[in-house]
Amino acid sequence: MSAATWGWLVLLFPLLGSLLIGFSFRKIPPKVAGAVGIGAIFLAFLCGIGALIAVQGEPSESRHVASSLWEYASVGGFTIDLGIYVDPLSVFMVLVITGVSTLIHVYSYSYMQSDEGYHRFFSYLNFFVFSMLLLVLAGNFALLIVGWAFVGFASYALISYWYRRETATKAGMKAFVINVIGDIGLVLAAILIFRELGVVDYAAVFEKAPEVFSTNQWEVVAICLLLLVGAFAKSAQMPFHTWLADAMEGPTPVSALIHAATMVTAGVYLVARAHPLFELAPTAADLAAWVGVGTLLVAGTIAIVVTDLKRIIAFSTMSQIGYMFVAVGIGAYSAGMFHLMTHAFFKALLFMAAGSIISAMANRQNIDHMKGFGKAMPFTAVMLIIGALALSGFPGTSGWFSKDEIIDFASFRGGMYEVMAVGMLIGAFLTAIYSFRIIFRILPGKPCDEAQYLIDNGHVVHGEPGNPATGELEDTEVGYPGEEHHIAEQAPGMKIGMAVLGFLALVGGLLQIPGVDEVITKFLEPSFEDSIFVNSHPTVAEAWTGLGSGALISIVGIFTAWLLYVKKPGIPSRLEQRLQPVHSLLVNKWYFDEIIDFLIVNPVKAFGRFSNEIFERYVINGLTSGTVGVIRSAGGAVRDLQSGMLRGYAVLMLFGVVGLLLYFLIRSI
Amino acid sequence: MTFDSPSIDYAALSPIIALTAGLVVLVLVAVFDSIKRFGSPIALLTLAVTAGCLIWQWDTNTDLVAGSLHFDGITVTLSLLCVVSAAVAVLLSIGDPAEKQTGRSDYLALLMGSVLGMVMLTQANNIITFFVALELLSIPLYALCATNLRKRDSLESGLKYLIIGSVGSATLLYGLALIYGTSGAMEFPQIAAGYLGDGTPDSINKLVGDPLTLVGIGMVTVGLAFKVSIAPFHQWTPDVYQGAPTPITAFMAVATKAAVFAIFIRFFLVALIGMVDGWDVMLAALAAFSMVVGNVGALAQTSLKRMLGYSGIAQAGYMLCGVIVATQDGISALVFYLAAYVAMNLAAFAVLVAHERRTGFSDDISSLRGLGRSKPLLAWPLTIAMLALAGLPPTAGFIGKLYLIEALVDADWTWLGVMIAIGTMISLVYYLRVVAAVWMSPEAEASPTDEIDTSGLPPAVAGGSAGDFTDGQAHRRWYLVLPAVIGAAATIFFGVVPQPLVEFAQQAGNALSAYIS
Amino acid sequence: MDIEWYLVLSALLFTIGFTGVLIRRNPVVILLCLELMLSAGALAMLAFSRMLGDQDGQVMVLIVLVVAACEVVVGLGIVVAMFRRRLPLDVDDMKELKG
Amino acid sequence: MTEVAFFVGAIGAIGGAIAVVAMRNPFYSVLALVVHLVFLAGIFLLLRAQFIAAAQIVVYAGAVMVIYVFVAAYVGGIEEPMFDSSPMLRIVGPILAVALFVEISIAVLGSSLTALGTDGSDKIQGGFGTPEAIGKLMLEDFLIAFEAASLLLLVAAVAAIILAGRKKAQKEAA
Amino acid sequence: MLSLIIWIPLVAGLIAAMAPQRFAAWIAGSGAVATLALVVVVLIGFDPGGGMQYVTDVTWIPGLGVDYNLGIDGLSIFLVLLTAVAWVPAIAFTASRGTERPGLYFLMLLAGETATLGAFLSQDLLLFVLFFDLMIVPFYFLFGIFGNDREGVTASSATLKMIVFTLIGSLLMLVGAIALAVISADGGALTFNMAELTARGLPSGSQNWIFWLFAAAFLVKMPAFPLHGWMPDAYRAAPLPALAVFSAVLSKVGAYGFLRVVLPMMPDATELFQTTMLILGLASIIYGSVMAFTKTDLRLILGFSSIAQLGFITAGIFALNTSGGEGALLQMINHGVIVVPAFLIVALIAERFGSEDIQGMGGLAKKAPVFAVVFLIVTMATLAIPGSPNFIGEFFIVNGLFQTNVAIAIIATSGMAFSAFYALRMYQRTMHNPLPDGADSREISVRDGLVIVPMVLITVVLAFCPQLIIHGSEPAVDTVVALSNVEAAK
Repeated sequence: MSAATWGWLVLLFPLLGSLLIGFSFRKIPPKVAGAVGIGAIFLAFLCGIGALIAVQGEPSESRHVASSLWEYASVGGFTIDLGIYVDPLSVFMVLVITGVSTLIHVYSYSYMQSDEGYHRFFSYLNFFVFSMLLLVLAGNFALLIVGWAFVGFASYALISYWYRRETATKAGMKAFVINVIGDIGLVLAAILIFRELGVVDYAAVFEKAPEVFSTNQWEVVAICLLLLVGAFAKSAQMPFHTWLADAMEGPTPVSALIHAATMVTAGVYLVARAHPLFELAPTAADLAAWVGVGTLLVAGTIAIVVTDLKRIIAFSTMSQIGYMFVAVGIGAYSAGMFHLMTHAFFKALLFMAAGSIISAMANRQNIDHMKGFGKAMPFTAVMLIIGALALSGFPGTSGWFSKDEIIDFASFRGGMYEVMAVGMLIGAFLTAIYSFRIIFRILPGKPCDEAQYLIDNGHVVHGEPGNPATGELEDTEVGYPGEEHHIAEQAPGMKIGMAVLGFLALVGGLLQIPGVDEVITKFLEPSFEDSIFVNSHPTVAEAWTGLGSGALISIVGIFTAWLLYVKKPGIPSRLEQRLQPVHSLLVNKWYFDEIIDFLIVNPVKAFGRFSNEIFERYVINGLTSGTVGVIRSAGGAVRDLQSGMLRGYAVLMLFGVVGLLLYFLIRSI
Repeated sequence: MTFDSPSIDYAALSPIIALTAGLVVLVLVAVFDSIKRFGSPIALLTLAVTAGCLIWQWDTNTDLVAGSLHFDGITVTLSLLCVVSAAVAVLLSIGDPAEKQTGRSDYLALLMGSVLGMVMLTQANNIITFFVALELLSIPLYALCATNLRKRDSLESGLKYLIIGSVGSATLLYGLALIYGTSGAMEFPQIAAGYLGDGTPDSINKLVGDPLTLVGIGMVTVGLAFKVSIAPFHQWTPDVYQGAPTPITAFMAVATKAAVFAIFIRFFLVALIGMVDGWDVMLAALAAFSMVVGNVGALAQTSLKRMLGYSGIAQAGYMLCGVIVATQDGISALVFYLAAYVAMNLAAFAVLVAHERRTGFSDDISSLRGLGRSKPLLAWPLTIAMLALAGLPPTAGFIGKLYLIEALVDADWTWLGVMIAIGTMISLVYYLRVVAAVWMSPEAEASPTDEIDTSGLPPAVAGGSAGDFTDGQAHRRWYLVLPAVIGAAATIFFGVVPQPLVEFAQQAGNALSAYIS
Repeated sequence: MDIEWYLVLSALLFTIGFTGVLIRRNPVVILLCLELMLSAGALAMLAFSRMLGDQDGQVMVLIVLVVAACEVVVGLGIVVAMFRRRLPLDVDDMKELKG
Repeated sequence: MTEVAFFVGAIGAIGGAIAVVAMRNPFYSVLALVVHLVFLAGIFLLLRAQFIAAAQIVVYAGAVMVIYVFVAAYVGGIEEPMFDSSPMLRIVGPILAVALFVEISIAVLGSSLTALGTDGSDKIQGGFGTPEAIGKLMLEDFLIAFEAASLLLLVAAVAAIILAGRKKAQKEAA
Repeated sequence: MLSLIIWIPLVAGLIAAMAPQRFAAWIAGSGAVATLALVVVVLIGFDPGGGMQYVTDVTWIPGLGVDYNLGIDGLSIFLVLLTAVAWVPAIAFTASRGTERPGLYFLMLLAGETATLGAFLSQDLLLFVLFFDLMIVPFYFLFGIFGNDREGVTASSATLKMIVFTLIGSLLMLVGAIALAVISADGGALTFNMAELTARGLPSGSQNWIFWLFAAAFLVKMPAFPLHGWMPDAYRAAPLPALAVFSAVLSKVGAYGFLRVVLPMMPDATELFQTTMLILGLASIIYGSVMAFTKTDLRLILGFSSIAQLGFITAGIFALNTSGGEGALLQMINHGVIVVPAFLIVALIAERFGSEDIQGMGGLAKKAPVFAVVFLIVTMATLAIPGSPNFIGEFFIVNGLFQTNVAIAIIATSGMAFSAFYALRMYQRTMHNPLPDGADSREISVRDGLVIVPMVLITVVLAFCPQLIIHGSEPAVDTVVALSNVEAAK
């Protein structure tokens, strides 16, 4: 089978799975639904491997295949095919997505066990995977937008999965609206591409672009900026990042899958995919990189102070995606993709472990209350540590290889990119601190009540059903795992999911050891062979120097964390008091929400109020009632004249006669 | 002394003869109490014969009796409309208090007299016949308005109509005198010739622009405008419509307009065609003013008859446009509109009569509430009539407006067309208020049921009880329902298949092909 | 004697009659004033008839006389009917119909 | 001579007319109208309308006025109250009436119709305004008008009977 | 054939009105279905590139130059189809609920269908105007007789406002139509034949004022900002099934009028006022959206969202290129298809909460997952999520605008973000959040499902293949915009 056929099959299975589960929710038992969900994704994964084999079987230069089912829409020469584009990059994405998804499905199978909406969950989840695959396989910009928006929709559905929690629905709305803003960016980009090039198919666009555009011509810059709007919105880069932390309202596997491993990396994929355009618009590419740097620093600083376990990891995600943006922005595409992959491993792992702890904490997420889980949940603790090590780039772990490759490339390009490299190093230091902040805060020490309960009873505390964000009590049908929720880390599904990911997070880096194998780079090369950076990259020696400094930073960071949170636990609170303004700036996430409210939301709301209370009432209705009033008062005047007085009538008549005659006399002159 | 008796084309004169004969018979019948009840059949027969004669003379186009009359398409079409409305009025009068009190035949004789005046007016071709026919039309109407002798309103309306009407007549007479004096002729074609002078441009301008001529035109306009209730000479209309016995109102509302518009056409487009530039703007202003006054005046009326009175003012404004454009199309449009107006107005009045009789003479719009549910045979014709008056498709009212606007636009009077549109919008409000009352309001609280208890009702009319004449079964009387249903059906039919009516109207338009394009 | 003078006289009579309609309240008197207006018209008609040497105008005036008589008869009939109904004979009191 | 006759007639007619309007007792108004009509008949004579003048005296002053007198007597000579229920009308009405007079006069005097400045005698033929001439016209050219006028009388008579006559109607009305 | 399509509904309505009440719904339903079947037959025999087809041309009022001229082309075929489709669920829904005076109700509803189909099929300008006027009459009765009184506004006064507003426009249009024919006849034989009028052309000076007479009618009908004053009251008064077709189809006649009449017959004025119209469209988009997210009444949310959608459509038409025009046409269909189920869903929601105000609603999804999903699809289509046919419509509209005026295109896209907000808000406030006491979270019944789901399925099918519509209508749209777009003509 050709790679394209495999590609279609990859799309088919998750969609089928989603529909099957969705339609039969009353008929099949939850376990079957879960199994169907897992199976569908796993089949997609297998087909992805099929595609991989098919692609690798081709000679290097013909490793991209486009395939179209039918003409989707075609107006005035603007033709959109229902087509896919299979090349190493998309196959790589397919594999990462389906692979990680399969594991998360397995994890969810156990984790969501006692939830009321089990079918719904798996149906959504499968639909999400389908959308994500559509996004990466789409053969043109228009279909990309479709996948892009479906992903947004799935994300919305899963964030507000516990739909009777108002915080969840609000978060869903926020995520969706910001995603739509991203969609609009893409729409305009696609339209602009069509206007300039007359096509929207990837292959044709990338072929034509260098012929039509000169470097940094404003059109191509505009296209890239619009693409970046979409990319930033989806990948939670500044200033479109505010939804991501709120998105943690969704179930933890959702956070793992969507808000760590897959969806948020779509922006990175997009830039990588559109690299021929970005290379024609270096300004835009640089902007992407700078925004990446900014985001990774801002998010890193926030992650140090927030206390909500899932939100720490969420900000960390933002930060790591910042790295990826830097990578694709400066031309280190395979490095970016490599980091994307390793990040998927260790971040999904972190979320899973966090989910495990949260379920043990009866859904409470504040790390201030967590203690001693090292003893209570040793397996989870190990996984958490592996994840944290990989995240902070501890030598040998996957994160070490991938992150430092990006930094190397930045220093290699020199100039202002050096500054980026320095920023990224600072970011790496922050990363090490906050990841081990988690470890040091919740694993060691005397177990807290919940942890102790787990140790004593072998199952988790059953707290009051409530909203973790507001503490509001809720009925038991929403978001509450239920009385029978005994899993913590014991369920096999969770263990399998975490174990495989833990393994991958540890050794995944070995795929791309500078000077040794560089599997990823070689595999992706056909996709990036037209890149101007294809033959310029750091030497092996430079790479290893970078890795060395990365290792140093990471270890120093971990040590600092140890100092702060274990050795001298008083320092953080003293710092907090000393640097009160800084702290509140960070705790409030640099006031981004407030600024956006002030700049956009409030004016729109005010406009809405104005329209409703002033404009509609006084202008629209006023115009109507004003006209009516004039007519009515004219009617009143007519009726007042109609006094019933005969002589009055005669006078008016005489008046009419005199008037008419006057007119005629004047005319006759 | 010898008389050269004028040659008389009796065939063309037959409608007038038939009517005269009927009138005389009715007067004679009135003397004998025993056969009075045959008044209505006699009147209907007379009208039928008249109509037959008119149709018989469909294609005639000739001067009659030494040029006193001119029989042509305008005569035929508009006379027919008058005759039809008279017939409906006869039907609606059956059992009316006015008819009963006055003795049927006398009442009907007056009606016939008025119809005779109208038929004569539609063919009047000189100033004298014009004036006498107009008076023959009006004087019986004055009396008829007052015939509900027990009703104060009726007498009041009769006297008001008479006084104001006579002022109008006097003004008209004065104007006619001036026209006669300046043109030096009595017959319309000769008047036109008189104004042409000896044909030199100088003589034309001298007379056409002469102040005396223009004052004469102005005063004639006043007299005619009064009769068709063009604002600002409209003020009698609502009062008289409301006070007069409803069948008479119905007759007056449509037939008078038809007849007077005939003379409007003949006088302005034959006699005064030479100075069309002099009077068209003035008439246009009057028409526009009428539309405004009629429509806004009707807005807050609670009496249906009064509302129809005001609406008649506005409608007259629309119709006047057909004269203003001074084209054959304009005449056709006017005749078409009048025909449609006859159908829709008579339907409305027929319903109104039935409703009044049933409820003890209340014509308040709110008393119509719930009619749609309880009396569909009344409700539907009324609804259709209102929609048609409002000019909504698929009724003849819509086509009529369309025709008028087409004629206006064709003659570069687009702004008047827009005025018609604007007037129509305003009129929607009050016409649809009636529809809303019929269909969209819960039944009126004191709504009379079929078995009406008249004793419990307060006297619905000022100054007297009409209880004797209240007829709880009025909505089942064929002579009331039939006109309503036929009127409504015609309104719809000619809205869907307007061509026959268009041809009917063009018969009138073509009649003046010698004078206007 | 110029025809103009007759016309001016008729105009004056016409306005006097009109004024009477405007200021008098007794319907009988108003009817009289209407007679004035009509006879003013008749005067104008006769003046023109004389000016043109055309007798048609005189025929018209004859008809006007008849018309005036008829109007009077009907008008007085209504007045009598009102009187019998004991309605006030004052046009200012006839205000049942208005609005 | 003509001028004197005209002015006498005019003054009489105007005086009669003013008296009709001004007399507060309708009975006097009727008499004033008779005076007016008589003077007017004189003016008609000046205009060579002998037949009309005669008809005016006979029909009007003779017959119609009798009806007036009867009615005025029947309904009683109610004197109108001095105050006007609508003073505005009392002021505006005459002002407009004067305006109307001025307008017509302007039209008459401003007219370019040259014949207006003559007494019209140059066009008068023998037999002008005589009963014969009028009668001939009535029965030839204006036969229809003549018939219509007679029907009008008939109708008016019927109307008068309806309105004022009927015993039955009176009974019902009472 | 087309005559049959037009008149069958009316005949069925009349029979339904005469027949015993218990048969009324069945007769009405079969009338609507028969119409739909005929339309499908026409569709099967339709040739997209073939111009005007199934032409019926009979002299109607020769005296006035008016013909009974029907025809169908790419511009109208799908709107006709939409009409025929939309009426079926409206009738079915009413029938399932029952109504007082069913005979009258169905007569009016079907008379409305006749008029609407007539407007779409008329190829004679005056016939079009006539049907355009006629459309509003049955709905006046439907809304007025069967509507609901709201606080301060009775159904009859609300509908009065509606009909006066809409007729203001259409009466002016009547004058405009006549003026158009008369002026273009230029003394020759008067005709209202659209093709003939297009061919004759009109002097630019006349075009400029006649344009506005037509625009007034169409903009009020849509309704477009700022002529929407009648909409809130009328929407609140209307019975929902009737409102569904009203909003779905009648509002499209206005937009269709621009394509059918204004663009081809007044190309110069169209070009002259292009920017003005674009700005009006833009104002509708923004104002409608903003109002939609401040309102709490479900009907008004949908009503104002329709204003926004119609704003998009207007803007698309006045982009004056194929992309914009085709997008607009597509969007007309899409919006029509989705609004019908939307309003019916509102009816279901109202039955469950006893109110139509989203304050105090919530959590309906709890026991009604299928209902929630159906509504979710409707919501997503309403907010034009990429992948929905609505998105394709908006996409091509924006694309068309982009070629015409970049700034307007960019601002117009903000409407997409707004729509995401108000549509989701509507969905969340009803389906999500806690369930208030006393509300009845009931699953959608099979009967209602059979009424609503087919319409939703049409959207889903179109989502997979919008090309179905584009293919059929593009040649026609292309012709129309080419007439008014000088650049394209070159």
